[in-house]
Amino acid sequence: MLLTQLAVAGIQTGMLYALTAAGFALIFGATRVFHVAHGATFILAGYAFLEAMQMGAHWAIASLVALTVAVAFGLFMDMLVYRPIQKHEGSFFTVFVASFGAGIAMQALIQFFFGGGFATISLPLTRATELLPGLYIAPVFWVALAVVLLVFAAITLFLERTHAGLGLRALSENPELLRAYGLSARRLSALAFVLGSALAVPGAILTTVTTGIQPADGAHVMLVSLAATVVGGIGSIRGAALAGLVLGLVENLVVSVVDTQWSQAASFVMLFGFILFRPNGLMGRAGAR
Amino acid sequence: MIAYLVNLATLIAIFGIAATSLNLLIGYAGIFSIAHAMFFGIGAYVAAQVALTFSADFLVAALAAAVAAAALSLCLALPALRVRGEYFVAASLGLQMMASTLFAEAHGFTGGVGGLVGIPPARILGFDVASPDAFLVLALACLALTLLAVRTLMRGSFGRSLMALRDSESAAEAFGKDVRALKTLAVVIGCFFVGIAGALFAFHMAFVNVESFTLEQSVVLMAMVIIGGAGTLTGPLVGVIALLSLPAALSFLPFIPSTQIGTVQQFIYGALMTLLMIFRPSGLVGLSRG
Amino acid sequence: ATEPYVLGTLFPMTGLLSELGSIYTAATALGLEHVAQDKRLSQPIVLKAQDSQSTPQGGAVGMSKLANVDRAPYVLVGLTGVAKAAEPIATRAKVVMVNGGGVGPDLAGLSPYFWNIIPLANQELPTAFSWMKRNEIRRVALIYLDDPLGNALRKGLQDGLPAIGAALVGEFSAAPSAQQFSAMIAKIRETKPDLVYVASYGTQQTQIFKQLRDNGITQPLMTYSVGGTPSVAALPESEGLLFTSQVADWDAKDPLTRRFVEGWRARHKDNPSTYAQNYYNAVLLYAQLIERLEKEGKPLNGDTLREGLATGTFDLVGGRARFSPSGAIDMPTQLNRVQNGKFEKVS
Amino acid sequence: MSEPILLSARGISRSFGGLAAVQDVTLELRQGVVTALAGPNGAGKTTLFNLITGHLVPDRGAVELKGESILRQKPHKVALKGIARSFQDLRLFGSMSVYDNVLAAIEPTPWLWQPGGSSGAAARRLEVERALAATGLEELAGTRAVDLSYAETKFLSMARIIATGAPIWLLDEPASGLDPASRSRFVKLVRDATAAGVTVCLIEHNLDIVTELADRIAFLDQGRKLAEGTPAEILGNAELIAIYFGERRE
Amino acid sequence: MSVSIPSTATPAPAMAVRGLRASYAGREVLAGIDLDLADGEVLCLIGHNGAGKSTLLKILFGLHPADAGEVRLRSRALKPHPSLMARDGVAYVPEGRGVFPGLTVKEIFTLALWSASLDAGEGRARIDEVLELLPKLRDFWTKRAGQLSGGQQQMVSIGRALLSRPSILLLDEPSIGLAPKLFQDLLTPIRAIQQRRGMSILLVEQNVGEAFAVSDRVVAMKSGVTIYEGKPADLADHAKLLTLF
Ligand SMILES: Nc1ncnc2c1ncn2[C@@H]1O[C@H](COP(=O)(O)OP(=O)(O)OP(=O)(O)O)[C@@H](O)[C@H]1O
Ligand SMILES: Nc1ncnc2c1ncn2[C@@H]1O[C@H](COP(=O)(O)OP(=O)(O)OP(=O)(O)O)[C@@H](O)[C@H]1O
Ligand SMILES: [Mg+2]
Ligand SMILES: [Mg+2]
Repeated sequence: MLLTQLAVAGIQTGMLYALTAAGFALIFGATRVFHVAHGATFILAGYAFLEAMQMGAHWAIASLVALTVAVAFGLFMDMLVYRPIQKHEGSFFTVFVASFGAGIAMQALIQFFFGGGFATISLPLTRATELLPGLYIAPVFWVALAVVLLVFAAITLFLERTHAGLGLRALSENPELLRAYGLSARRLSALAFVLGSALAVPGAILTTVTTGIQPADGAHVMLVSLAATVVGGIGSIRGAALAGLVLGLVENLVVSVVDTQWSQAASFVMLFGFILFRPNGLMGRAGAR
Repeated sequence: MIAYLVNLATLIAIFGIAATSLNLLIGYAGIFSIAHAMFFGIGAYVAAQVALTFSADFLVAALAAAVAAAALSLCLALPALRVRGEYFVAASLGLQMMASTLFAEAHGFTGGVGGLVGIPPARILGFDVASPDAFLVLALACLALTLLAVRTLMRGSFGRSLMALRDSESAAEAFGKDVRALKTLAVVIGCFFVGIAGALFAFHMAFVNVESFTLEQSVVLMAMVIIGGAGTLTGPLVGVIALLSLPAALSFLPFIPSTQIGTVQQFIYGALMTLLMIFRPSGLVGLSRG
Repeated sequence: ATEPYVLGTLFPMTGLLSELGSIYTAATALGLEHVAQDKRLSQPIVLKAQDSQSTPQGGAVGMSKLANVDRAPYVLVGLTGVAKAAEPIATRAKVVMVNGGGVGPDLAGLSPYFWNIIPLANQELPTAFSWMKRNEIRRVALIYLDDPLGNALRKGLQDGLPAIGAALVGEFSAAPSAQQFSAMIAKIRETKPDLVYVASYGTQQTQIFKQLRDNGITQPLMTYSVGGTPSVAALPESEGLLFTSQVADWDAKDPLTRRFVEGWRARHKDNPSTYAQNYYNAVLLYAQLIERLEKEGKPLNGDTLREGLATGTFDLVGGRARFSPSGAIDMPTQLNRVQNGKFEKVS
Repeated sequence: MSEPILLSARGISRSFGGLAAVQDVTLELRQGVVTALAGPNGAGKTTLFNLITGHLVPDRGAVELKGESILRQKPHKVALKGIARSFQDLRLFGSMSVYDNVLAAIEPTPWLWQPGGSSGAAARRLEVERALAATGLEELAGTRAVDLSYAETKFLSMARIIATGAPIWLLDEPASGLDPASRSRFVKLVRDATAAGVTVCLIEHNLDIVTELADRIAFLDQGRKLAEGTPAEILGNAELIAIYFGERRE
Repeated sequence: MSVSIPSTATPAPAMAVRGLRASYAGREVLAGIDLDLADGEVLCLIGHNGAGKSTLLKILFGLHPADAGEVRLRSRALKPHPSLMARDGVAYVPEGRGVFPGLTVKEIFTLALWSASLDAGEGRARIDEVLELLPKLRDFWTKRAGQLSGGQQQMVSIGRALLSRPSILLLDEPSIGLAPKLFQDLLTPIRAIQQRRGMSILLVEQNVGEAFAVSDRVVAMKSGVTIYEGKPADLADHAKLLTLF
């Protein structure tokens, strides 16, 4: 039963990782921007949700507020930070540092207004009940499952049906050429940031109600997203999501064999191994070379 | 005040060495490592252990630190030979995270989260160099040595070969450059010097623990290189001075309420990082392109 | 002297433990205000604050500035790791450090300039054991942060539990950055404990409490003095949480306590925590030391302060206190419980 | 043909997935002879170069340099044995100056120090200057490669090869997109080199250049070598002409 | 589809350029270009390397800003912008590899359909039309463009530009890397639809032999200005041609 319990925990963590990682992967895949401030998007969304709830808003309204804030931040970064840098042929790392700086600033800002402690709200949703002897599952698990499946179906449908997915892939390869085709690289990149940032929202909300959120969480979210993006295969949103799920599972399941303090490191051992032995990732196409 | 400035200058020298050595990887060889704090840490722990158990002579400890860091850097060379670009960034990230956990868990060697305390004052050939001024001179000497070595290497054929393979690996190969050997050598040399920086750090702080060698430290080192100007000799040093003296300067600002001082500092620090990159994308020293 | 006296603080204003930093700062500010009102010193005390960023490195850098630029002879410090990193610098500059937050047992006797105004963790455990014995706790599971503090508590439990006929049935260590504990909790459930002892701090421990309760642990939860952080009380899941701490009687009638408690309530609309008490006391302590030095006509520096600490007795909130030669304050401890979002003493 | 065979690829094949890019091709390069590789797009010409230089490993076949096998050797080893090549997409060292592009190309070992000391270094500098003079790039020695105009990049690519002093040159479409004036300059460069005994293999679509320079033409189509001979023989072959220029064959 | 009316030269040119100037980082590359592209003509633009031909084409499609001067599309002055130009029936084939290496040929065509805002049914018809012109494309329809040979990529690039049935086609050195036959294979159908549909083509080429055979008019550029205009036949003499470079 321990294994089952661990697997359930792993799936729940993994689902949230999956969505957030998919958002990062989408942005990175399309724009080649290492958007490490994605972690800031995540905490912003979480705090926005919390604040709205505390002001007495309905959870649906609060979610909408979180969505708006996240998308606005993503667009802000795209238009006011990344675009000017890319105009000057800024290198990969220039963007990385800028994004990192923005993440720090955002974290400080949140801390300034909401304090550095962790914030959460207690809902009956997160109280686990004993489903089978020794197997505890909280209702939020089913909520998360439903949300994740729904969001994935929606995003996949959107990317496949509207050619936007194709446009985003083309964008990732050569934005200049995209313009020669008469398409707007700016608009596509904005789209990537809108979708990617929106994908961080469900994870942020669910994390806020289950484990709680704190300003320093951004770093962890960013790490997991980045790892999942690479393990999944750069350019593959589905791969990133799958890898996010796997990372969540590994993190929880290894606890059955090693001491608990190693559980985070396990994910990164896996990341390192993947890069050495399967550099294209779970679903990657383009070679590492 | 003088003592404070001496301390700051010593830290600048130490991080100057670390950033210069990272620049060898990022700026010249195109090896985008964000695991540099790991080797900084290895240097610091090895030097601390040598000082605690064997000899407080800086030369012995620093040599051991540098050699250990260089030897273990083969962990980094392995992915560098196999993958490039973002994949390598992720690989080094994985390595860094594993190292952080190991540093925190290997109580016997690293003292765990509690760290190693009571590192004896540094000596060189029997002379005491522990006074802040003497130690600053030592750190500056190491920095000068590192700068000189990197300058000589990068202006010479080794540097040209590295830059050639950074710009086009297949073309470099087509002109007889052994890519494997070059990359491995670049990694080993870079980590050798950061090992020395680690040793200086251990003696300077008289205390080391894992928190100084985390991913964040790696990213800050990288930020120093990029903000100063990757691929330039003085850039990393300028970046170090900027990033280390900024918080110091901010703490002198009179108008920040003391209860929020940290948060406000963090905000200004982060925002300046971003603004610098927007307005000086090639770094403070770097050539402006386009 | 015509220059104001300098009080340095090296608190975690950012980073993992910034919540504690703001409590420490608020208490220090209250203390300074009351000292200023008393007008018993020839010069005012000015505050020089440095952020330790909750990290040892930040601690070392901040201490260097306090010692060398601000010339603070007396510095308040917080966390165990930070204190240990800052100590060599302070000792070299002969700066007296007073710790009111860190409870790692190795903070005792760290240096002649290092003084604890908080009972260290090992001083709290006996109170916990006697409660366990009374309530027939046999099986204890431990979640500990893998740092000096967590390890010290682990050792304390390992050594002390057998004496009361109980055993440590599971030890689970958490990395400082860990936030997800459902897997660990699943394993804890397997050990069928009578009580879960949590030896972490900061935001992490609050998360642990919430997740323990969310994941079906109904057994009593216990921790050390850090349980007295306001965010713990604010969390519905902490209801019933037990924690040991120094004796803190907010209803005591002595004027020092009244002034402190009322001053705090007026500002923060809430009861103070023991941390607040400690740092408030640390400021009173400084004022009393200065007063004594002024009277004796001695200069104010690290060595005269140290001497004063070692020999004097002091009137502090909670009673008259003196320090042991190893630099630890002797204070009785008590067991508390979180009830309806408030801290209550367990009778 | 009496000149000795310097480089030979015998019966080499390579496929990508299901596609046989090069099938059982034999190519012999003789000392001082200019061999042109002709054939439609996708015939496998570039792939053949990659197989010779070690950038790709053949599935089957042998590659020999002066009778010694260089099969499965790493590209840098092959290069050090005296085979210099250009790339269809140039692959310059973009962020380096024109001068350093050439210098980096001829510094023999990748290690920390160079053999020959300062006299070796001086000799190499002379070599670089000669190559830049030959390609008309002296004035641009300090310019970064990414800032060059189109024709200049093409000539820099040639300068790197000239400076190596390699006896064998493999040139992949070195003159495509050049204007007539630059083209004649290019033709002269190759003529001078062959006069000095350099062996050249040239992929080129422009017939004027091929007829002007080539002693022999090897004709590839769909991975196979269909014919080899003097320009007169090949251009007189109606079937090949149809494939290459002619009316559609499908 | 309906048979288009054979074009007769109309007074308003399909595209006109007046006094166009442009620079890179302060260095002037175009120094006042005047050029008319008549309706239904193939205009071959020649010039030495670096003369500014590619820059001119980029400006016409809105990929590079002009410093001064005017661009008119059917006597309507406008500021070129890629999506605007695409909507107005201009298509541009850039110099070099105008394909996305990671996308399959099919996907590249889908992308082109998207930029031309064509619906699925119409799109299929257009694709069939292009495949008819360039039947070789079928052979590697589902391959990634990056794995194609240079010539194959060029074919894809031109095919995708034709998809929108442009009335003006800007072609930058399509012959680079193409075998003569392929270049012929490309030029013949282009010429055919050009004549059938009255499309105007601005063709930049170094391979004058093949290019002149399909051109109606030749303009030569030197160092950012036009220096010659005439019929291809007038330049049959090689020596005369060389004077232009
Ligand atoms: N890395 C690769 N993976 C898959 N297929 C490849 C690869 N490289 C080449 N090909 C295929 O092999 C065939 C030969 O390609 P190659 O580049 O050798 O042609 P080429 O003769 O040089 O043509 P061009 O004159 O157009 O440059 C082509 O069909 C191409 O698609
Ligand atoms: N992005 C750029 N940045 C700076 N200078 C440029 C840029 N693009 C082109 N140039 C310069 O502008 C001039 C004109 O270039 P352009 O590409 O228009 O010439 P072209 O006539 O097309 O030449 P080619 O026949 O070589 O294609 C050249 O000197 C070139 O070096
Ligand atoms: Mg080719
Ligand atoms: Mg051009």
